[in-house]
Amino acid sequence: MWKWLHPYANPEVSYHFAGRMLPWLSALAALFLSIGIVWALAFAPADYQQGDSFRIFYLHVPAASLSMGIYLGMAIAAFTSMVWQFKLADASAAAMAPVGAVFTAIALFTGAAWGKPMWGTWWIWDARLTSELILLFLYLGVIALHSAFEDKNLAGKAAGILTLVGVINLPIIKYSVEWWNTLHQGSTISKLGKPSMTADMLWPFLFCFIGFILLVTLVICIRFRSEVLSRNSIRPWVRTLVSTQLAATEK
Amino acid sequence: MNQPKTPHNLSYRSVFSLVLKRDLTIALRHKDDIINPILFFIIVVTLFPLGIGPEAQTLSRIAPGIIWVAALLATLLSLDRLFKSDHSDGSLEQMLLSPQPIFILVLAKIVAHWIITGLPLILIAPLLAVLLHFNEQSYGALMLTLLLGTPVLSLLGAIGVALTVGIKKGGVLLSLLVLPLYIPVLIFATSAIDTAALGLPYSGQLAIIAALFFGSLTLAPFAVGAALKVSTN
Amino acid sequence: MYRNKKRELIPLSATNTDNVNVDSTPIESEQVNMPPPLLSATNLTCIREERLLFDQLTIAINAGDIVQVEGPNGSGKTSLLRILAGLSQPYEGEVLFNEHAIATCREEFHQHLLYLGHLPGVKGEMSAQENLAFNLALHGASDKSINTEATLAEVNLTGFEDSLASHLSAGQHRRISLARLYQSNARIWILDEPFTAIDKQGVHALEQLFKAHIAKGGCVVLTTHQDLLTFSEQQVKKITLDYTFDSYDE
Amino acid sequence: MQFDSFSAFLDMGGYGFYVWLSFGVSAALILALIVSSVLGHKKVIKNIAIRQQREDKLRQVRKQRKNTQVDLTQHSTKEITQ
Repeated sequence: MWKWLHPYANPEVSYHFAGRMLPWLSALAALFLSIGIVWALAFAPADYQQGDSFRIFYLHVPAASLSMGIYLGMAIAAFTSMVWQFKLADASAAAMAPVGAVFTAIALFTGAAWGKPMWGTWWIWDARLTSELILLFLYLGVIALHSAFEDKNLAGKAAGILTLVGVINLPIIKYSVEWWNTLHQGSTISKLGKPSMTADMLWPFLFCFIGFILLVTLVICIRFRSEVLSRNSIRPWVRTLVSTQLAATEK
Repeated sequence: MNQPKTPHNLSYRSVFSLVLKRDLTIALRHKDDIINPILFFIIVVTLFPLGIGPEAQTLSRIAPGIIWVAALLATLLSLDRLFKSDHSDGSLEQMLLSPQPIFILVLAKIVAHWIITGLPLILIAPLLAVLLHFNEQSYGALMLTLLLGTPVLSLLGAIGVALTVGIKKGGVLLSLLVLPLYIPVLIFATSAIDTAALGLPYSGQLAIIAALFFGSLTLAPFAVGAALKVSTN
Repeated sequence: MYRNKKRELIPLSATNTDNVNVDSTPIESEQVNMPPPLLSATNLTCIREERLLFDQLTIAINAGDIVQVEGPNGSGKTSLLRILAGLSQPYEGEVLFNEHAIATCREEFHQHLLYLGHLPGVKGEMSAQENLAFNLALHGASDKSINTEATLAEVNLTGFEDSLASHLSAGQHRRISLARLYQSNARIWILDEPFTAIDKQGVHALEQLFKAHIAKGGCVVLTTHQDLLTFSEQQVKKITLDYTFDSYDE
Repeated sequence: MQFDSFSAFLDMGGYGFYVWLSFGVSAALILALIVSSVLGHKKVIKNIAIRQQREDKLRQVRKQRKNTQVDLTQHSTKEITQ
């Protein structure tokens, strides 16, 4: 079952594989994001209710879904590393955490900036914003735990346990926050929802979304490479790689 | 020893009571550990009226939140003791090396923690509720939510301590790891109390807290065991 | 995932070959038809804080062996003992008890294991007697059959049975934990610096205890800064660890 | 193009501040993430190189000692590495 994965289970192979992906990913991410963002800002129609403030949607929604998606990815990596003792999975989970945290922060900030003209206040205890905030805490916990351990292998294991506990809790937290929100807010405030999307809104949205996914993959690849190097620093391939790279930069 | 006596194997129940008894004995001889979190709980609760104002109506409106948040913080404060001293004097590794299942050992320690901190909180909470002009209809809900909710706090908190016990400056980190996990308990417990104040049935919220309790009771000991293995590594 | 792959140590460059160094002397079984080793380890590799402590270490410890782990500070002696006891996981390789991986038979292995680390595992809030009784009970001894008072007398703690451990000295704490050796049914003793803070007579008594233990078919693995005095050179098997600066390849 | 002029584009129908703030802050955060990731990679490589040099030095010192026939007792090894 895992046979096809086997060559990539080798740190050296996957390091170089991720390295080869970098130019492609950066080119595609730049392409999709520039098309998507220009389209979203200048060409997409304004929402009939929210006017041009709706353009924040093209940032907020991809960031919010990616923040959840990356956490899920981290949990899958943690699970893989725990069950199959697959060490590279730890490296990829460690690479994902800061990226996820940044996108959660973006989702929070754009949510607040979108809320200000809509609700007249920067912060409102809206269900989605609140769960994003809690998700940010979960990310920060994972990152802090990673940096608290000196041994990267132990750090990976500990953060993996925390991620799994977090991923079990996440739906419960989300559900409880939503429930709490309906209980306390009533219907006076319109939530940040998806207004009816027309086709000319959908296309720029898709471009932005795919662009962000490519961007996230790119940054994760960069960080994954650093994680692999530092976890394998005593291996000959890393040593030769480091000395050739340094020689190249010195010239 | 050529034919080694097979060591007398303890039943789960006797292992459980052995560890429970030990932890309770230690706590009783080191009374600060029991008294400090309770004092903290009382002081935090008394600070609120001073900060907000003594109006009975405002206080009784926010009383459930105050008591529950103070209970969360008091539990958090006491969590460190769960594994810290055992880790620093080596008895934790002796427990992990014993031929007993880890989840029983862990569960016994968590139950001991709850008896030492959770139970006194429950006993003292109604008195503090009086200070906050608690709605008379919601005392029952307060007691029930605390009774079901504080074990969840001990169980989830144990995961956090187990992860941070090997780290030198684990205190602040612990709150970052544990507090987000406490949110659902806080939400459902305070809402149950609020609902009770309106004279409405709150069995729905109680059922959810009970579900959280059973969920964490079955899963937390395993997570704690795994985390302790990492921490003692 | 790499578990069954054959690995080799590739030194960084040819100039280093004379320094390649985990100087491990695998312990050979003396007779041809020996029973399987009581405790063995295959291809152990330990990496701590991105430093290679030892690598490809293969050890077999038989009933009746006393093994001393030697090496300078920081060379991984404690790490090796902790890995053998199952407290730490090696980066690669595995530890076998009666030819079964210890992870697969944890409870059975722990019934036959007595590990004493740097820390005595003694609670200051309990008396010497309570500490000993708890430790014995936890490790599977039945309460009634054991006279804790007599056991404490063996380690010269008569008169201190009821004193809280917090009032006792570090050496006395160590004695409380060592007292378990006198009541142990475990065949494998793994002791990290057991003689620390123990006086001459105590050391002598412990060595006699080790002799009795190995004569009964047990084994002892220990680290110590002083040599074992009453054992001859041939009796004590040695594992020597040294610093290594080598790279490691999977 | 949804806007008549560049100033209308900047104004975003009165929501300019919020829209540009969101896009600006997001761009800054993402840029910071990319820069820190790339710098982090370089730092990892540099750290490994530094360690390698240190270890090479230690190895040389050791070799010299061996060549000059100084016994590598436990004590002297300790000195070298510390």
